[in-house]
Amino acid sequence: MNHSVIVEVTLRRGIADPQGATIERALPALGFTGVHSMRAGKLFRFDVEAADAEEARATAQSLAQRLLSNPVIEDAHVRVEEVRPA
Amino acid sequence: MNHSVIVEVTLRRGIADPQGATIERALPALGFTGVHSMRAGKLFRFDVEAADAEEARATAQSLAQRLLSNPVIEDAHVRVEEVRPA
Amino acid sequence: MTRVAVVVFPGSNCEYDVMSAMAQLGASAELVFHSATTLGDVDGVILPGGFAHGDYLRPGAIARFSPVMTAVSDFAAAGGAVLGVCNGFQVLTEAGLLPGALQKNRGLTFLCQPTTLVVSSTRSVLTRAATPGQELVIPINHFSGAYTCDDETYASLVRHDQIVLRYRDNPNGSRDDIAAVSNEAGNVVGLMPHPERAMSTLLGSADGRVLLEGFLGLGVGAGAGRGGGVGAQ
Amino acid sequence: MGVSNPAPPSPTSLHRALGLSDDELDDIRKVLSREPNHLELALYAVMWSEHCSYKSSRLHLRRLPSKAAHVLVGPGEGAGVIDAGDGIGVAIRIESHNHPSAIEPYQGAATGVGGILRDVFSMGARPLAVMDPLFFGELDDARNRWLVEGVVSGISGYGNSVGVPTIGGELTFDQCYGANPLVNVLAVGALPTSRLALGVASGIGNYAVLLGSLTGRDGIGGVSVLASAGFSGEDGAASIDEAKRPSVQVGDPYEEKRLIEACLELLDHGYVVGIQDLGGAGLICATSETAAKGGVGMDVDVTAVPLRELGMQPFEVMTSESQERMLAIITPENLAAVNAVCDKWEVRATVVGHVVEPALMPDGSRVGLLRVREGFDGQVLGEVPASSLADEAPLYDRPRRRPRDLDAILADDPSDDEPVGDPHDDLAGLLVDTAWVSRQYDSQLFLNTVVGPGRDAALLRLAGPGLPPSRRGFAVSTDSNPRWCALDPRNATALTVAEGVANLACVGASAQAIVNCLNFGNPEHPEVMWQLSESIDGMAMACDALSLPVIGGNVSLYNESGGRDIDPTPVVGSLGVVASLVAPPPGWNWRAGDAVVLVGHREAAGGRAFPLGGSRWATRRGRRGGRLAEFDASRLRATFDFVTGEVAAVCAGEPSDLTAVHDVSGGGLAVALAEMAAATTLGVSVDELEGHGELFAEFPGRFVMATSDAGALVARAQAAGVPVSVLGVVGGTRLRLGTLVDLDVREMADQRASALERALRRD
Ligand SMILES: Nc1ncnc2c1ncn2[C@@H]1O[C@H](COP(=O)(O)OP(=O)(O)O)[C@@H](O)[C@H]1O
Ligand SMILES: [Mg+2]
Repeated sequence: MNHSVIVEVTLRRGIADPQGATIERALPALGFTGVHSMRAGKLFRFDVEAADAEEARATAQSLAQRLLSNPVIEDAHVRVEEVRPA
Repeated sequence: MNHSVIVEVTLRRGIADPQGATIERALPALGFTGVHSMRAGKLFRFDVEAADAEEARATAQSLAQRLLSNPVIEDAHVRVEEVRPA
Repeated sequence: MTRVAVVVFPGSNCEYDVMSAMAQLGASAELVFHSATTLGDVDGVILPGGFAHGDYLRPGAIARFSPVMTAVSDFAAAGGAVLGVCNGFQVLTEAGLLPGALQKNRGLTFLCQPTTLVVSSTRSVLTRAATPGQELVIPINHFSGAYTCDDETYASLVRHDQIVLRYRDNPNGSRDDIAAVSNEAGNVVGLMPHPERAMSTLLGSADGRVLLEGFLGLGVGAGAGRGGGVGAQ
Repeated sequence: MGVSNPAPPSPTSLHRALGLSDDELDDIRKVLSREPNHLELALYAVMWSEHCSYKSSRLHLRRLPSKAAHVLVGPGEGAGVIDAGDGIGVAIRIESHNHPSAIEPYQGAATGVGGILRDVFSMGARPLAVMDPLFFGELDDARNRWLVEGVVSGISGYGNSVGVPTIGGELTFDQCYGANPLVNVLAVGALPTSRLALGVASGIGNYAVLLGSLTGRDGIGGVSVLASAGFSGEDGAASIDEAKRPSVQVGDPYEEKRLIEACLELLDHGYVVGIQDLGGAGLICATSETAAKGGVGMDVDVTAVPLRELGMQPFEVMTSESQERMLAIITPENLAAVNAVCDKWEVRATVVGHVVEPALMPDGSRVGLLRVREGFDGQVLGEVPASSLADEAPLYDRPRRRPRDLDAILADDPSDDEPVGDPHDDLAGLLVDTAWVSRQYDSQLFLNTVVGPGRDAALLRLAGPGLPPSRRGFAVSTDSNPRWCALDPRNATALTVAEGVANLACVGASAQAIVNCLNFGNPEHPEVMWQLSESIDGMAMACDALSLPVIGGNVSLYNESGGRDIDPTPVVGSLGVVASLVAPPPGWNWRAGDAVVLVGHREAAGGRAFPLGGSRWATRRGRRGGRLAEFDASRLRATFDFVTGEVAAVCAGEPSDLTAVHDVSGGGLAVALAEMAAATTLGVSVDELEGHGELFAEFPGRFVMATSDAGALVARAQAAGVPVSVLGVVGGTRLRLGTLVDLDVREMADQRASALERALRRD
């Protein structure tokens, strides 16, 4: 079975986020008020062939920790979305 | 009220994704098999002050279209997550 | 030290520049492809700059899994001199051979410009021929060069004298102006500036020589630094 | 992945939907002696497009001189190549990526860099340098700021990552580029002359191997319409399937880097008979051009092409503009060796074509046919003479007309204006340092860059991996002046060529050749065709006078928005060589106590001594009329030769009293002096000046030099028959120009350094 997975990678709390800060600074000039705490991150979508959602999550979790994020500065969050026949 | 918003920006279908393809090519060497269709995207989290979720969504939608993505190559997907007092 | 391995990942691009700097200093350097499982009989290893695997995902994130990195780790563990320049520094942090991480520059743009560096520790294989407080003009050339680490790591860096070079005018938002760090032993060093680009006044500066000479163990007095005999294997 | 069968015969409106005229359809019928099918029509549509066939400009481009003894390859190949000496050839090419950059600035600019590099390494040259002439609307508009940031980061992102230094360019802001920015990219490479490769297919039975990226539905221009026509029946133009919209190309510098290494290694081993990049019109262009040049036929198996997407039609496979692909012609015996090299660099290599005998025609002649097949032995989906696609595109002599209001515009000359206002403001407004752009580019890789961006020409050592040793250097400059060209495209283009040569002279390089990128408006407007024709004549005149061959170029038309054409913007890329480069040229580094001299005729040739027509000074004041200086070949030649010789001596390490050189260009003498003062934070005091005219007039052929021995320099100039006058002495902290300008140098330098970033950040 194919499991569609999403991994969200965001900077760990306390790590500066210059990209988020730059976007936030640009907002008032564009007429956006009341938007704050902007944080930028990365997103990965992929399919995992696995017997069940748990197995898919485990694979994705390992991939997220070992490759998709750098634990020194980033957190990774895994979501298994839907299931389709392989 | 503060609405916590997530915007996911991904390349439109049919647009080449060299980053996703390169990550996918690296996987077998790392011992990951059965992972495919890797697509890389961007993620933005921020807070919007708005009267209700609909207003927050509208602001986020406009921000996503105008600043966070280029609709020529990217799709933006907005999610209003939770609500906290401002 | 006269034999150096220069590691080439697909996407590296400063390997020829490093080779030419090595040749200028009389060292014999050889390119070692990322798929190699041994480094050969060498006294030192350099990971050059560039964009290994396109810097896709994160600089160094994919490169650190290359087969050659196991050999580099073993070489470092045995006390061998290892230098990561720019992308090479990023690979070494991703591989856990150096503490911390390199984030995008504060200004969110790539920066190619001369910088003035201040030597802050001469305990490393890179700075053993330099003098503390010495100023060197060496260019930077990177997008992700802001050195980042948590407080605990930072305290440990200071405690063990692992901050090797600092920027005089911080160009990229690095923590505490850090331009180069070493491991605790001082035999593994990463720096964001490019010493191989500062080897001749025809190109603007020759201040990189003292660093690369030091790395090769040239101009190092007996007893100074860790000495030239750090070669392993 | 399979491809589906050829579509049924075309509905009559289809060719128009594809951008072919009724006459062009008739031409196709004549070539084929039958109706074209859908696929064939699509192939002609892309190959006969303006972009691929130069159908509006080809007639005029023939007037450009392109021959000289040192030209190894002239126009018509991926890049022009000159013999630079020491067994080294230098390849150079320039191209535009204007329209893609207007909608997706990052990827548009990035893929522009990728495309121009493939042109250069397809010649066997290792790319050594990129330059980026850029033209945008004014920065008070947020969209223009978005475009600038996107384009610059796209060039930075691709160029740095692919590992080719970007060493200079141009940056022009003018309202005429608002909706239609220009993004031109120039690349230079070098090769051992023995590695020179051409885009020719030869050797019956040889393979055509597609190298690099997967093929997707990228940039399938107007042809995308065909897709819906194929599926939705009668009217081809009626419904465009959203999924098949032409998609923006995304660059992959990492793929390109590996492709460069793989291709150069293949060429080093001699495994390649011919090689060509896949650019506009993709596989059909590369296969038909190589076959046409070799006078052979080629069978292409569409099913062999590795695809990125499902369900692609044969015409999509053949015309896709997916990036980072090359076509190599190899012998079957070398296939295994080619695969081994490609495996090493992780580059995909697939045999997609076979070189075949030209076919015997009923009239007894032999014609190389390009056949698109489903499997090498399978059904023929389309079959056309290769040369009819590549070389026999229609040629138009479009109507030309001098703009009716031009005389009035020329008569409205700002040279007569009273200099109301503050000359300090005038000068400050003209001083913009482009370092905000150039520091985003790696300008140093390969350890060749002796003079990088921000000075006159860039100067590099002629060295690189795989090249024979040499002490030579090469210099490159890109120049343009749309404000001049709007007034007098012929003279202005000639003067622009002269500017390029002047910039090369500043770094001691003698000009060897030029390339051009002709950015113009809509060729169906007779005024635009007149501008194009005049501009080409001016370029030819200057090149003849200065003995410069034009070894390549690119034409970008239809640069317009809302019916308004851009000002004519011919961009000239000039290439020079320094025979011995062991010391840096003097640059702008004057020293306290040096004498400052003006070398060259102080007054312009032609009507006015100090013409302000088309100058930056006048444009800032909203004055866009007036006349230009004339192009005076003999004056220019003598001055350029003198300056080049003076600086070349410094580069060769000879003792010299020369301490600084800068040509007088955009903004005039005041700007040249201010830039030198800013570079050193040392002032100068100039007493005698002919008012604001002499401060701000623009005409090439003048150089500011600084010397530690004014007498010696003046004597040498006089001996060479070049006019020279002493302007003043370097020193102090103020820039004093006659009675008009008196500025604190440090303040002026700071303002200049931050001007661009302030304009972009709006603070
Ligand atoms: N877009 C750009 N990218 C890189 N360098 C640039 C760019 N625009 C201008 N420069 C550099 O700034 C310097 C000044 O440019 P310009 O005023 O056009 O020079 P000149 O008047 O001598 O022809 C040149 O060295 C040029 O290469
Ligand atoms: Mg100049």
